[in-house]
Amino acid sequence: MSAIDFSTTFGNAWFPSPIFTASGCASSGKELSQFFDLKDIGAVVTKSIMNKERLGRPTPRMAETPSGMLNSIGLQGPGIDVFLEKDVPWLVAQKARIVVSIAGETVEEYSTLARKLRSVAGISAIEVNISCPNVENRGLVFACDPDASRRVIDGVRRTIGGELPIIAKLSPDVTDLVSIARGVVDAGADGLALINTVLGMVINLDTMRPHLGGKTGGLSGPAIRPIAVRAIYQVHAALPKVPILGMGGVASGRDALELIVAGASGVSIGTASFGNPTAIPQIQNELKKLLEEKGFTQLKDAIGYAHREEQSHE
Amino acid sequence: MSAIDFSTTFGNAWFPSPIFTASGCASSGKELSQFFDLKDIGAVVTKSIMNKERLGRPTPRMAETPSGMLNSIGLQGPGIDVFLEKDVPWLVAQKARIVVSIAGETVEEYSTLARKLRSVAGISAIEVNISCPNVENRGLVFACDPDASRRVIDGVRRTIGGELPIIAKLSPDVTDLVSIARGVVDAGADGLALINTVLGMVINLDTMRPHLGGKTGGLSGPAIRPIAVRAIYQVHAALPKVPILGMGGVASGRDALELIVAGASGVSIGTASFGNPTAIPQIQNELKKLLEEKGFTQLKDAIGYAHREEQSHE
Amino acid sequence: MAAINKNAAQLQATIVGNKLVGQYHQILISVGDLINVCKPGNFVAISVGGPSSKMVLRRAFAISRVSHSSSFGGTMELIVAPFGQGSKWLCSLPEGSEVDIVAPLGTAFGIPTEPVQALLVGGGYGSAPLFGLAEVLKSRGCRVDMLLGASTSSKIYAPMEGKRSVNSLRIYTEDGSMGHTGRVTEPIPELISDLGIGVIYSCGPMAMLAAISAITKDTDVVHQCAVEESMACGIGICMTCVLPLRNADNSISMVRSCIDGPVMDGADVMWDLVGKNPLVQQ
Amino acid sequence: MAAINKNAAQLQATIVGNKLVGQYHQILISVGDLINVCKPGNFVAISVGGPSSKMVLRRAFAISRVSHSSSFGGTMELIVAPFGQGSKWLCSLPEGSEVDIVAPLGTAFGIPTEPVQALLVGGGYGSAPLFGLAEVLKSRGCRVDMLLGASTSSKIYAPMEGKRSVNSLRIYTEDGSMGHTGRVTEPIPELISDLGIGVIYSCGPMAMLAAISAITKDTDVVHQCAVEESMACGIGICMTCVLPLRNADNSISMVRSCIDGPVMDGADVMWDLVGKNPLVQQ
Ligand SMILES: Cc1cc2nc3c(=O)[nH]c(=O)nc-3n(C[C@H](O)[C@H](O)[C@H](O)COP(=O)(O)OP(=O)(O)OC[C@H]3O[C@@H](n4cnc5c(N)ncnc54)[C@H](O)[C@@H]3O)c2cc1C
Ligand SMILES: Cc1cc2nc3c(=O)[nH]c(=O)nc-3n(C[C@H](O)[C@H](O)[C@H](O)COP(=O)(O)OP(=O)(O)OC[C@H]3O[C@@H](n4cnc5c(N)ncnc54)[C@H](O)[C@@H]3O)c2cc1C
Ligand SMILES: Cc1cc2nc3c(=O)[nH]c(=O)nc-3n(C[C@H](O)[C@H](O)[C@H](O)COP(=O)(O)O)c2cc1C
Ligand SMILES: Cc1cc2nc3c(=O)[nH]c(=O)nc-3n(C[C@H](O)[C@H](O)[C@H](O)COP(=O)(O)O)c2cc1C
Ligand code: FES
Ligand code: FES
Repeated sequence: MSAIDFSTTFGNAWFPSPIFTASGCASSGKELSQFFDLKDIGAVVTKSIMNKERLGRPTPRMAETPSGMLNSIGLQGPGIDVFLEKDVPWLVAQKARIVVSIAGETVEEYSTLARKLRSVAGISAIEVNISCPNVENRGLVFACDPDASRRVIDGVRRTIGGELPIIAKLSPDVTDLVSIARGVVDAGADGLALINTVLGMVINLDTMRPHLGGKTGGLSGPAIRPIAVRAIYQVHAALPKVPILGMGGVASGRDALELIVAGASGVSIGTASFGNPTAIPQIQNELKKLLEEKGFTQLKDAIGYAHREEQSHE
Repeated sequence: MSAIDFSTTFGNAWFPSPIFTASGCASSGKELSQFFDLKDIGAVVTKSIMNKERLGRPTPRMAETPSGMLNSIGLQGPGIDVFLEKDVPWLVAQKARIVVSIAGETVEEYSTLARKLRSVAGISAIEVNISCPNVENRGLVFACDPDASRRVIDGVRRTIGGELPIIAKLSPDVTDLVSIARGVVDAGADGLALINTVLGMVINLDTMRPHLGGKTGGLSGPAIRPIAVRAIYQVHAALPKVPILGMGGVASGRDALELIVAGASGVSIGTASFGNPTAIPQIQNELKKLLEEKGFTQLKDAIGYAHREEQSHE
Repeated sequence: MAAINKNAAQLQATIVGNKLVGQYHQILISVGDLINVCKPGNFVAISVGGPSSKMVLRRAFAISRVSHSSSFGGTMELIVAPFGQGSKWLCSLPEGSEVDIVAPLGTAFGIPTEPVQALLVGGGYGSAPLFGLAEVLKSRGCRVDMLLGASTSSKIYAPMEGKRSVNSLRIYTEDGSMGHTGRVTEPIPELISDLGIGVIYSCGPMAMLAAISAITKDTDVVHQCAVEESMACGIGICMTCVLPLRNADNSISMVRSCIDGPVMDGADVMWDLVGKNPLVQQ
Repeated sequence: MAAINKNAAQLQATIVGNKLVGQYHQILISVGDLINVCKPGNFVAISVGGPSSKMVLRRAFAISRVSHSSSFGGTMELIVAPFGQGSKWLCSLPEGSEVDIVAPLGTAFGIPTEPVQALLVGGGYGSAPLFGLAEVLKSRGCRVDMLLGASTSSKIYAPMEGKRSVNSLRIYTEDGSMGHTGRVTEPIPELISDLGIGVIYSCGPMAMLAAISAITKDTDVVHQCAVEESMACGIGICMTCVLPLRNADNSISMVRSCIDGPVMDGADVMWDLVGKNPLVQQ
């Protein structure tokens, strides 16, 4: 295609492109593969998987909001065993890079999941979702508590050993994101995923009650992009060496570049795929063109550029 | 106009309508008075005023975002003395209800402001803005710290005495909004204003640097409405007796009603006035019509309705 | 579990007709050869609001029928109720406008291999896909009777041409402004025995589908219904559109109505669990 | 401090013309009697994107000129560069479209009470309001010379009719594709002395305005410039559009360019502080 070096890395994992799917917005890849070839994008980040099968939250599970949407899926999924048996081999056969997202209700569940993943071939990295807002008890959002999030990552790190990179996915719904980020990095995370959805609610004025079956849901889409850019910028400023998988409202190459210059080493595309099944390859092409137009010869030079400029100007 | 009782109260302050301006989105009312009569709306909440004159943050101070905008005004204003001399008498002459918003850099500055306001005639309530994100140091956002926010409100309460209702304006950018709300209510707040803007950033891809002069800014507009509804719902569930002045992305009577049934006793209109100078009277009319259509005879019955329904169903 | 409709494709298509029929818009879209893979029951997902839209999700519409015209080539017809901001935008488009569509999506009505007595039940715009289905059933030698219901006459969609492909058509409105007064489900038990109905095809509000399932329960009548759950993606990647289905072992699966549906076997759907927490009853 | 333009009104207005002129769209809006209160320098704020728009803010455009036509009544003309999503949307509107406008807003160019030698300097679409201004100045007996500049010829806006109202017109393009090669500010010092210029009226990019202020500094030439700061509200309620002005006592005020401007005295603006933290230098 072009001369630009579009590759990126998270820990020891290498990806030919910085554009990934977002967990929960691509299932396990099969459906999107009808619209483009999964091996042509950076990686497939699979829907967060738990140890056991889970039916998720009641419907309605979504509400459209201005330039965004709320979802309250509640981590529906078949459980790790079925997932490893059916989805991973299929993805491997597609020659896709695979990032497996895991979620647990307890620190132990995360470790159990890590143990089951340890020896699976074909996985590039693990995304540890400690920030799903669609759980019954907000106390279960580990990423809202510095201590709990550290313990989850610590458990996963010990179980998995040093090989597989761990990317900890954080919530923006906290007072001090940087300290949570610092905590999970100290506990062994190789990278950070920013941001999970923002807790929100819509009231249905016909029923005069919360619209979602789960009452609250997670806000995603372009509406939250400024929050994502801010979170990435803040965390990259504090921890410039830790790679960030950025996400939140990216719907064009321009948007992806915004997250990258704020400090993201890779960009996940979530809600945009719902509105446009070919969003991911389109964004990837637009980003590549934009980088070239701006004279970059490698993606790596653009990562965190907004910070570097600043240093030279002030 | 109509038979519905549209009035609302915050502490001992009575307002003929629940629709207010939002602080910082109506200056001191003069400009909007060219488009409608200020006495016809619930109240004018004035731009947060500090003790001394303040020039604010460098330009650019705004960036449009999907269904929203970022601002980084940084509390530009003439200082309380000029404000009391020029703006308050003018508003009193208009027969407008006045809610004065105050902001300080220290706990003491808030008390000083309260002291200057104590004996001013014509003021219905004080909104204490402890949540402006446009300050140099996030440590200065009192509402991010339960202890600091309590101390500010405590100081204002002691200074002002028991007469003037105090509405504490909180930030959604916290891990545990309910505990902050509880703290300021314990310290003497009669009501709560929810929500101030959400911290965000936009990168300008021409300069490859943060677009705003102040780098970060506050996100407002319909994009954040689901966050506002959630915040109001959560806090009303925990503190059902504390009146809430709701705000965040309201642009229609339908939106205002959403905040009201979530638990707001009044609704401030901010960003919508920028896009439409007659937004406030329009929203007020739409809300009144909607309430009538739904068979309400008084606004008060609609406040927090989404919670009441819930109790009867579960 | 099903996979996404293997014929699904994304294309920029031109609206070649937009006509008001009662309270609905009959919208004709030129889609070329795609008509050859569209089956009764499939739906189309359309981007709404144009380039500066605040609406981030597509809207799903049943494909009412497809045909080939000499001037426009293959066309697909939709029956759209101008309900909220997305459907109103679509209904406001003048002929010649371009829309971004993904189609065909979802499962199709199963066509019996041998002639049977079929009853088609449509609620509101739910009748849209039934006329195309009726044609196919007729061509397979089935007897086709149709019941259409709505709250009021302007919400009954029953085009002239469509009526030709059914043996009988009875209309019910709740306000009595057209046809019989009452609910469309009322005559079903009697019709089943009178006509010896083997299969009911239904499309309409969820409550109507549930009511029909209750009627066909413990009978031999097959009930194929096209459900309508809120969908964020329409292609199986978001898990918002799920419905609780009873598995053979009595356990529950939450299946995606966009790829395992919209056409489902009404007997499998656990109607009383829709919108409830499935865990609670497990 | 100024107050909002007392003539400002909000109305639904119809676009009655939309013509491509070079890289710009010349947009004609029917506004009725409102033309009687629009002055050269005033601007209009327009809602963009339609009912399902994700753009929450109006866009400001200089009123290029107003006139009365027999078919449309009072009309206002804008010169719009299709730049980002809002202006592109406006430029895409067909004649007959309705737009929500607020006008007239802001300050106007001051008209000298006695005839003076006036130099009008426009950059890009900044020339738009200058032709209307030229007419007024001519009618007051002023000599009017005009300089227009842009990066390239298609960005020069200089309509035929407009040229009639100026005594001389010189064009500068940076790429030399039209008129002289170079910046429009280069000939100004010489023109000031050659023509005995008493007042410069300018409209264009901030850098151009700043350069002219630097030229007129320490001279008797008055510099009235129309600034262009990002505006969220356009009516004085948001404080986003401020510029640092030097007060008589040398202190700084951050004044709203939407109501204390867009036309300001170039000598008051502290150009080197624009976009800086005003506190730092206080
Ligand atoms: C499989 C399927 C087939 C459909 N077929 C038709 C059809 O033939 N004709 C027709 O007029 N409509 C049909 N609908 C409903 C249609 O997709 C839109 O949801 C409806 O037009 C309302 O969208 P809106 O933008 O006008 O309303 P909005 O209020 O803006 O919708 C907001 C969100 O809620 C969802 N929503 C609102 N109402 C419904 C509903 N009844 N069902 C599902 N989601 C809803 C929308 O999809 C959207 O995401 C179908 C829906 C599905 C899932
Ligand atoms: C007083 C005034 C007069 C103006 N007169 C004209 C005119 O006669 N012709 C014309 O083509 N444009 C004019 N502009 C610029 C115009 O308002 C729009 O900003 C410009 O068209 C870009 O908007 P957009 O929606 O296309 O771009 P977007 O990128 O979508 O704009 C995003 C936001 O940035 C702001 N913005 C972007 N560029 C500018 C700019 N150059 N100046 C101020 N704000 C900007 C927009 O207003 C908007 O809020 C004027 C601006 C002001 C303040
Ligand atoms: C329907 C839906 C389901 C999601 N499920 C998950 C999930 O299982 N695990 C996870 O880490 N994030 C999940 N997310 C969050 C996304 O991965 C992403 O962080 C967020 O949506 C912001 O990106 P976007 O604006 O591009 O969608 C989900 C988001 C949506 C909209
Ligand atoms: C330009 C601007 C200035 C603001 N200034 C203040 C302020 O001075 N004090 C304050 O408490 N809130 C301020 N706010 C926040 C608003 O009062 C309101 O809480 C927020 O914008 C959400 O409401 P909205 O979406 O209706 O604008 C400001 C908001 C904007 C957009
Ligand atoms: S609508 Fe997304 S999975 Fe069905
Ligand atoms: S644009 Fe809002 S004050 Fe000038």
